[in-house]
Amino acid sequence: MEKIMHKPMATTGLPAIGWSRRLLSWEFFLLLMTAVVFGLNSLASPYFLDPWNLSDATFNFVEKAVVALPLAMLIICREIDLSVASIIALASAAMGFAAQAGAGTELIVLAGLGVGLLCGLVNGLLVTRFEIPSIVVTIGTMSLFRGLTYILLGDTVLKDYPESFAYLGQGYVYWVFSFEFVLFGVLALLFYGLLHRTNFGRRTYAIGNNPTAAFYSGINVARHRLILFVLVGLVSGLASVLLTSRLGSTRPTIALGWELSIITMVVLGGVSIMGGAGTILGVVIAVFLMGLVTFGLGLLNVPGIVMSIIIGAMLIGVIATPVLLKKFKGRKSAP
Amino acid sequence: MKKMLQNREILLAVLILAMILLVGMITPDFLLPSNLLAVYNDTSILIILALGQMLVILTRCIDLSVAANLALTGMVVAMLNSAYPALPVPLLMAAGALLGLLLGIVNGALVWKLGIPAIVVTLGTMSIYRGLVFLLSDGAWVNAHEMSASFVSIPRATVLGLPVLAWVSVLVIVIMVHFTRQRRLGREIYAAGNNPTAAFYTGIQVGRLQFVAFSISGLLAGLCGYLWVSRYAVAYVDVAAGFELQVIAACVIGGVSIMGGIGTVQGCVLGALFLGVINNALPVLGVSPFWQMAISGAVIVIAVIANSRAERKVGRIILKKAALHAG
Amino acid sequence: DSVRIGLVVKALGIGFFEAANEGAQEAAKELGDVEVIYTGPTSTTAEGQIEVINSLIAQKVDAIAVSANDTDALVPILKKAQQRGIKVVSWDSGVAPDGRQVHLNPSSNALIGEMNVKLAAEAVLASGAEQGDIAILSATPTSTNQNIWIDEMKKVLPQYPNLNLVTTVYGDDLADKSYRETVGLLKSYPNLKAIVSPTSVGIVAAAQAVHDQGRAGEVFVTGLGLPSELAGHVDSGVVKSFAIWNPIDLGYAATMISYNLVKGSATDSSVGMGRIGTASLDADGSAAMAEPFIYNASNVHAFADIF
Amino acid sequence: MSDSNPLFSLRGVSKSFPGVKALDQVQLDLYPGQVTALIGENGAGKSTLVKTMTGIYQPDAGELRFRGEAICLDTPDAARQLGITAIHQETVLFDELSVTENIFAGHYLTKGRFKQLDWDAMHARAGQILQDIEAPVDPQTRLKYLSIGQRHMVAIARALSFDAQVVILDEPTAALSHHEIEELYAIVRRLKQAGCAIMFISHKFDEIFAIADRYTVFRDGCYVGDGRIDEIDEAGLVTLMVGRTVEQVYPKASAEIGDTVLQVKQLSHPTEFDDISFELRQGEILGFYGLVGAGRTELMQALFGVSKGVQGRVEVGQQRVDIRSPADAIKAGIVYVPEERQAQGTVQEMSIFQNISLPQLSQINRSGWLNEEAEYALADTYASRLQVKAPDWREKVGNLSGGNQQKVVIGKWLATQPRVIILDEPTKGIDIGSKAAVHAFMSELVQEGLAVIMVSSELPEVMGMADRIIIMHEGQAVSEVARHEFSAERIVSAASGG
Ligand SMILES: Nc1ncnc2c1ncn2[C@@H]1O[C@H](COP(=O)(O)OP(=O)(O)OP(=O)(O)O)[C@@H](O)[C@H]1O
Ligand SMILES: Nc1ncnc2c1ncn2[C@@H]1O[C@H](COP(=O)(O)OP(=O)(O)OP(=O)(O)O)[C@@H](O)[C@H]1O
Ligand SMILES: [Mg+2]
Ligand SMILES: [Mg+2]
Repeated sequence: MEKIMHKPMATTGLPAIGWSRRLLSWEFFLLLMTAVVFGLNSLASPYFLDPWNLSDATFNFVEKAVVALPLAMLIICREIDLSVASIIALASAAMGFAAQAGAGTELIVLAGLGVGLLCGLVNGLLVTRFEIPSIVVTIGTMSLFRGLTYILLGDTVLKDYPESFAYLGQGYVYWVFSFEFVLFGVLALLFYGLLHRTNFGRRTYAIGNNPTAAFYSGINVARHRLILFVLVGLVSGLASVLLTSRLGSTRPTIALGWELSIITMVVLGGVSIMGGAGTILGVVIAVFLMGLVTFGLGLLNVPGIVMSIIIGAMLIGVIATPVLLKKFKGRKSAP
Repeated sequence: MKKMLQNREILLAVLILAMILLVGMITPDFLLPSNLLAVYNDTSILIILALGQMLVILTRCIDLSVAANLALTGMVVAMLNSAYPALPVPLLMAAGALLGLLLGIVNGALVWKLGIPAIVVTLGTMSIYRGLVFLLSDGAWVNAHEMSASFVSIPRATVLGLPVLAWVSVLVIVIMVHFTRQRRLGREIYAAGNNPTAAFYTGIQVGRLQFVAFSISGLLAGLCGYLWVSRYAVAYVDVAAGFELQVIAACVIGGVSIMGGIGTVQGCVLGALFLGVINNALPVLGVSPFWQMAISGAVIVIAVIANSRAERKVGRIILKKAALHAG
Repeated sequence: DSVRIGLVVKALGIGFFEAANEGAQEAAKELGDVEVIYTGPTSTTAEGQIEVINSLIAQKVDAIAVSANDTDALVPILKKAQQRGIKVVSWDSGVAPDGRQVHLNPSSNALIGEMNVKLAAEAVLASGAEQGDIAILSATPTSTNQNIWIDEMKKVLPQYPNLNLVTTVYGDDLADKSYRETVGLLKSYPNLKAIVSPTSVGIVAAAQAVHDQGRAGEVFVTGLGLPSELAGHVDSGVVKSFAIWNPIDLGYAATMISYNLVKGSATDSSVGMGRIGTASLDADGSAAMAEPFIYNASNVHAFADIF
Repeated sequence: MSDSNPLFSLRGVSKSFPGVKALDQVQLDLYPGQVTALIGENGAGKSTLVKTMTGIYQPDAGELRFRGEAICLDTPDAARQLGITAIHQETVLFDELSVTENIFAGHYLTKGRFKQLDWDAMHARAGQILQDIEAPVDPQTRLKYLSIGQRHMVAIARALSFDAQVVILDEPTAALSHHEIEELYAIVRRLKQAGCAIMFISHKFDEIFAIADRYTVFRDGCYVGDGRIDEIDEAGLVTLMVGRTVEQVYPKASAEIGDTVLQVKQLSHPTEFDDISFELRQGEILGFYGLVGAGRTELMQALFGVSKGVQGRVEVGQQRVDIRSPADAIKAGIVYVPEERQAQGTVQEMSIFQNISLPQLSQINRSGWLNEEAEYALADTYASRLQVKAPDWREKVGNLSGGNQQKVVIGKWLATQPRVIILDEPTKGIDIGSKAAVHAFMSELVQEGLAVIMVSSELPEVMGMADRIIIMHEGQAVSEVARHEFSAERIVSAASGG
């Protein structure tokens, strides 16, 4: 027995927890890619290295990135939400009506957040009460929420937003730092804290790794998942606030098709779609990586659909690389 | 369970009939046999794709790339036809199916050989395939007058009262029934999805079957590429955009379990028909276009809740008296 | 230093806009010192267009000429572009006045509406009836252009007592949905004589559906479409006639207007459009290019090779 | 007898898992027409060997010979081609498929040129086999409607459906009643006569002496000896198995029996168990014995708040408690060390200290923010006390051996300071060192005033450790015996429904 127990353990300076060690190297890999893309971009376009241009570029992805944060937690917890973009639309409609009714900015924001939260609650209840796989539930609510938006809005445009509302999606806090971007930074820190520094985060990993064992350890798994769905809904509501303010108007097609690019960000960030693994840092880096790739290609006027080929290939390539490396290594070390 | 499952499918069939009758009460013409055939014909492509998707879901995977696959093969076939109008249509169909198969093989190989989760793989290939349509066509359309007469007319030619398009789907259904019941490979797909460990113990290679399922799904998507393009007599980048979700919804409504191992051809076909009838009835009923999406969303949610009841694990039954009840 | 103009379309891969690009390139060649950057999002969304416009702003182009997916949602970003000294023109599908300096309508909206009704009336006559039902197959319920034109059509309709507009349906610019909606129309309204589709995806799908339902000759499809996409359906007789303005001219004119704005050779009331002439601007900066042109069996093939 | 050549033999076979060397240079010979019993304590590596012999695991080293020729079993299919078939310890079958299909999965019968599946033939053949082994099961029912015992019969039928040369039975009798066991013996004899080589794994000596011709003994993953069964007796086997005398194995220490802590009244579940009442006192070890599938685990899970639809009354320290979830149970002072360690007991990807602190994160980190030092200190207290062997409490639980994982689970619960601890098969599949440690620890616990419920399918273990035994059969508590009345015959016969 002794000889088994005292096998040499790889105890590095890093916390000796297997998964975090693996993920740290993943993040390093992502960071490296981001640096390479940054370098290539600055070589390829003279317009790239301009603070204002970089700042403008962030508008293209921060709203999605904001949703990616709670969605990462949900996916770590072995669930998924495909309805986020539809929640954004429905929340935007609610804000539009609030604005039309003469509500002030605070109230409008509240309406958006409230509807987002409610949508998250609906998803969460359907998943936890009826024990239906979330991918199926949210395929349904994806149509349902956007459908409701169509019913509510029809072909009208809601655009009576007060002046002060515009700040949220268009204003700057300091120099080139937009309100949206700063908010994303703050949220990233908050979610980093929530996932990596609190009981709640620890439970999220525990459930994602082994829901049964987590349940047997006295964790209320259903409630935890419900809370995460609500959180995703709420933050989608927030993203809706930002997006609506940036566009200055609401239509039912708002944020159409965003769900897949948000999930792509999360997966690219090293969050395992099977649950249990992933970090906020990884997601944040992936967000910037994707943002830089699309902005860089945009400066070269590469059509968006070609970019999507590149993003798709990047997604598969990045996930496949560690697997391939392992295979290759395994082959080399074999006699 | 057998009884219950049949019940569920019968329930679905009854629901579809009720829906048809209801629509018929408002618009009697809807009940004409010719119209019902037309509705079936209109649903054919969805049925074919849903059957391919079912196999993939049975093995605990998902294929998000079917619609993009369809768009790409459709574009290739249409471009081939407009460049070489002399090529016989059956050859083009075969080419489409073959290309679709190839695209499915790419998905399957990534899942099997690299063990990347199917949802990640097909999320990626979905963008890639769709992007390739653009690169290939340079964004241009292939229009009706650029297609040869036979290319456009074959799927609509009526044989024994039914358009060829519908016949193709009937053929696919028959083959799939045979495949899932009478072929070793088909049965092994169920086994692999139901319990991968047990499957491995019995010498069934789960990864290989996932590969097979993806390949078949790809092949059928390729076949549909031609059918779609010729039916609507136009090919462009956005063909069937977002259709993958309808396909998955058809499976889910038809009782295919997203957890794998459960699902039947008849259920899947009924699920597709359910959506098909709704899609065809709403315009006829003059339901406000703004309501249509919410209605189909609500239908999916309700169907899924109903299925979750039927699918609930029975667990072991230790007590004799309880066993009698369940039996 | 050449003038760089970003030509932003609703989405890449639409024949109409490809043709507009041809016109823009023609203008660029004619002017000599112009570089046209032809770009657009993957699908017809405002968010996608904003992303594209963002990168044009970053490249410090001199002008942006955009056919908008959303009248209002583009306003903030286009305002920003203007603040950075970029001239903004909207064409085809407009942007609210705040977001642009000039809007170039392909034609006057009233004229387009009237034209569509006139075509429908011709179609009804062609079917051999004195009067009959007509229906509209539009794009999405939120398409700005289509909604304006449909409104204009409804204004003109009372002058045509023999036309009875039964309904408006939406095919979302998806071939399959438009097809299904058309089939629905044919089923629900047996007396239908004409379907008017003021959108190029819809008109093609509707024509195909009418043909497949064996109703060619009874029901005619008309509206706005491209000769290249409709030539086949004119041949098959489902489409008698349809209209469209010349997209090449439209792209050409938009480029010319952008150039003139950059060069400062435009006034508040008029701006030059090169070979097409001079556009006169109304109070909020809108201009109309030309009357829509009608295509039928006699001329469709000649144009099918062009756009 | 051993003059004939072995049909299947292994030499120097080793197999390691992360943290465990399950097989270390073992050897084994199976002869045609003979039954070889493979004997060893829990965790000795028997099932691992079975999986190595059937192509499920690939050995790290060593040689497999079939009819004298070296073979490589790289897939389960390769083993089947040679006629090597096994009934595994855990019945790995397909819930959603029919009995027939469970029997024929992987080697379907086909007909015609196009190899269409021949369901009629398969149903008929399945019915035939099931009838032969006197298992009254309709071949067309879905497996999920069968009881554990019936499932085992299906697994046996599956093994018999092959043209088998080598048949391996890994604890096939654990879930079977007396009658069914007799049937099994008859089958084994028939196979013997047909010239098959049979390997039989069991913990029950009466069975081994009744049916085996030869024996092979493993201890801790090592081969320790083999020979003819008629040349050894039970004591000799036990000595080989455990390497010491029997008396030392169960360190039962007497503890003061105090007040009643847990009272269960008429607990019932719609399908799993019925009308169970018992009480448990401080300092007492209450054993639950029964065949596999008797419903003990279900009962314990009900007490722990896992199952739904349970009726009845539970009192902890005279107070009625309403247990609807594990969280309620933990609050009431009842904790449960599950049978399925990997699936239910531990979060394998997390560290030791994170596993130990998991049930009481909110108590340790009251603010909601993690305080890893406090968690680590808590884990240190219990993991040290239980002598978990790991370089650091930051080690991933998945990297530990089974026994140490079990200690982590126990430590996790002790840290919550419970009143009642339920141990479900606490020594299943763990090495002998850990096993003794767990037993010693149980004694310590009761001496400290805890009340212990121990579910076990090992008769010596329950008899060695328990103060009282409740015997379950088909979801009912059929008998209760106090320590001074313990008799193996009585307990076994009650468990088999006699
Ligand atoms: N898949 C696995 N991963 C890690 N360790 C394993 C695995 N399978 C078995 N082990 C370990 O290998 C050792 C031998 O296990 P095995 O199941 O072969 O024992 P056994 O002799 O069959 O015991 P039992 O009598 O309880 O069935 C044990 O320590 C067990 O925990
Ligand atoms: N649905 C199932 N299908 C097959 N086996 C199962 C199922 N559920 C549980 N088992 C297995 O059946 C065995 C016994 O079931 P149960 O817990 O009801 O009886 P028990 O009396 O506790 O038996 P034991 O504790 O000896 O396993 C367990 O090993 C468990 O893993
Ligand atoms: Mg074993
Ligand atoms: Mg048990």
